[in-house]
Amino acid sequence: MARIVGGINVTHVPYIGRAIANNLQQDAYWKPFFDGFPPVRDWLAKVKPDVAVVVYNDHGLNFFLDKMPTFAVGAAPQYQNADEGWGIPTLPPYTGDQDLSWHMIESLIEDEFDITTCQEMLVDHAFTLPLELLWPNQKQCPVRTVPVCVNTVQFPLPTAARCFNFGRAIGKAIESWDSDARVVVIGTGGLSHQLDGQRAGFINKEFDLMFMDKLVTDPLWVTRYSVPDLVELTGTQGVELLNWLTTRGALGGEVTKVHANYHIPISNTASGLLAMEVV
Amino acid sequence: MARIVGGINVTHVPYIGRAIANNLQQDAYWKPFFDGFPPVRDWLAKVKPDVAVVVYNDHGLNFFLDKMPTFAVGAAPQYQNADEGWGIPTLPPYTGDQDLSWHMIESLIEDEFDITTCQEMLVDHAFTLPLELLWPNQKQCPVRTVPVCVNTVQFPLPTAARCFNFGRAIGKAIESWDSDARVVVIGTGGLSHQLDGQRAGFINKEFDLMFMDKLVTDPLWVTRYSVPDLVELTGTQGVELLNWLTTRGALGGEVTKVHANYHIPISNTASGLLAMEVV
Amino acid sequence: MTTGKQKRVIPGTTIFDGDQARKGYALNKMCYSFNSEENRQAFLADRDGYCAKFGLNEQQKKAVFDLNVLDMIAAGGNAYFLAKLGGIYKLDMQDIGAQQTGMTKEAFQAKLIAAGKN
Amino acid sequence: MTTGKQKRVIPGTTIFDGDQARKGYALNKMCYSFNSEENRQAFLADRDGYCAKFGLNEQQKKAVFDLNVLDMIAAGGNAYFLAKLGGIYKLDMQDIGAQQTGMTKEAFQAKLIAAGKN
Ligand SMILES: [Fe+3]
Ligand SMILES: [Fe+3]
Repeated sequence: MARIVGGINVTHVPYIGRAIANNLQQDAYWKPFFDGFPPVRDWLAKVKPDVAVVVYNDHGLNFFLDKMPTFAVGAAPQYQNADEGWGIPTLPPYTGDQDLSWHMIESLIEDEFDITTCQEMLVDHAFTLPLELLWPNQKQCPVRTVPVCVNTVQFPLPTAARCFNFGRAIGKAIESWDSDARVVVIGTGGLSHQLDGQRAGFINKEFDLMFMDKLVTDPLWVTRYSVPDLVELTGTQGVELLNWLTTRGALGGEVTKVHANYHIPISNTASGLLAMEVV
Repeated sequence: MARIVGGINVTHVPYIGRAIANNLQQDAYWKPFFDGFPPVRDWLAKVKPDVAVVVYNDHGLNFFLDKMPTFAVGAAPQYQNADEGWGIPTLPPYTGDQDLSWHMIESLIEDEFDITTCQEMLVDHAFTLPLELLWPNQKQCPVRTVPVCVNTVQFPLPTAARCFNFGRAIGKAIESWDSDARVVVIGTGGLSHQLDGQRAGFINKEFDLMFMDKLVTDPLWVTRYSVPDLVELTGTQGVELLNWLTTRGALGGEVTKVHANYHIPISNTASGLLAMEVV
Repeated sequence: MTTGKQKRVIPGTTIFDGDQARKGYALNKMCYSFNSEENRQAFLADRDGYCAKFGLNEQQKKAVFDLNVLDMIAAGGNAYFLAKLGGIYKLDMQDIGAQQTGMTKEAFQAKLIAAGKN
Repeated sequence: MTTGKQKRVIPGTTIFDGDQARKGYALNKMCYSFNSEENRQAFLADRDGYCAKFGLNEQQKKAVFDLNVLDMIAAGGNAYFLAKLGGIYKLDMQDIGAQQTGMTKEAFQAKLIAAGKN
């Protein structure tokens, strides 16, 4: 059976793509963000995953409001990145793992998750940039991928409890996959930020740090909050932390922290990074 | 609060559209099928629904395998019918009920159904023809509509138990809608038929009759069967009976039979009709 | 591509599961395009070019050219999408049923009627 | 269009719920089209015609012409889609944040940095 080696949660912001393209990693503005990654890359070099299941949210590239899924799972041989309208460089395609995709789809629907299956799927910066940050300077991303897209765009969003349980079901699916592959689960987005409204620029350091701590030790703590609570506490886009929670769910019971980083701001966002190993 | 007046399950087959267009209702081939409807229309005239929630499956008009939802709920102001490639007449647009749509979406996601929301949606023969059969010869369908689409196309399909519970959650949503509207739930598709493979033409009268009976008296009986069991018992397209089961779920506890009809064959299908009133 | 998992066998029946969906994606996508009259005409005008545009493999193209439904299913075709290809050739469901069961259309229709008698 | 249901109020914050999604569909659909360079150029070449093609109402069109983000949100715009319109005008997220909060860009950036200090 396949083995989950751990999980990594990491912020996504389009401008990270521009910073990478322009080699700004050691620039004073970007350094505190990029310096978080080497210890996580070292850990990845040690645990050697073959496949990454990437839990993210689409930002209006693959999904529009005509067909907006709560949970979508990719089942394509390859995933293309594409123009999102912001002039950030388009990255090369990602190789899918269709065997794992279909095994997950079978298992998740059997477990009563009403997913949308995507045999063709464009992946945006929320999928590509975290992979680029974790495996930099590669012609081709060295792991096979399965995209899992969570709706954080159009309310109502899935509840925190539903996301956590969805993550658990993803973990169960991976661990029942008849393969000797090593799988890492990656969650992207957050932490606190709000792009829109008079409250634009809202950031909540205290909550973010508590969230990162609780995610390791007591993830169900998050489920006490409704989605509107989370918007109030973390901003309209801060709710992307649901992807972090889903990822944590996939890791199951106990985890240890491999490495964490937190820095304010990159763009309008409190950036977080949290790598966890399954005990 | 809104009130569910009852539910109607009815077979859909594209060629019904041609029979209606060519006025073949009293033709020997079609008469046993069309003669089932007058008593149900009389009942509708009596219970006077304002809105129809229509549980059906798309046949490759609105959904392709690039984005295939397990459960989709329409939230459009209007739903267009369109060319499905078979030369059956395209019917005029249907008026949506966006208030009910969004109330259902809120309630279903709160109840942990991971639906896909559709603010634009083409509706195929499985949606249009049952409405045409129930309200014939109208310039414009006299009820507002909310389409609910269940995946019966690409396996894995939702389990029978999940469909029944989805129906229950739909019923709960309707009944908690702050409106004095009267709502009928309509399920379309089935009964036993198989279009593809060496077993094409397979029909199972015994199971169909049992199913129609149990749906009224003991709908959980159906949940003892896995989806592959249902394919074996009712054919590859017979599984569309999941739409009937979902509809029955929406009616809640006890129901009485208003009228039923069963006839073999229309096209390759065992046709069923079952109107139920909530006790 | 197989998962090694034991699959349910139902004689004469192909369940359109992940294996089928993977295999048949290009074929089904082409059939999905036949919702448009313009596309149906484009197909009829240049079947070879149209199949190539959707990336059908040789097995799929041959099944389409032969209008052989069982071969299309073996190549990953899904009944709901294939029906749109049948529509182009004005094949109704009894034509398609007869072809797959190796019966005349009359015999196939008689079989359907007989199913209502028992 | 309102459901009568009590909505959660979060100051300075519009939750993109069903009411917003209904109101803003045309605007958001237009913004979604801006994933394509060809569409972005078509918009710039004829903003009026492009807005009309997507059926924007007067309120939405005015907000777009004024490039006023708060007005776009009031007209049903969603941040993720609106960002693509901002991209056409090379507005970054601090430009947009500054505009909405009535601050200079420098003051808005200072506010973000300050959020990390406490
Ligand atoms: Fe984001
Ligand atoms: Fe059907």
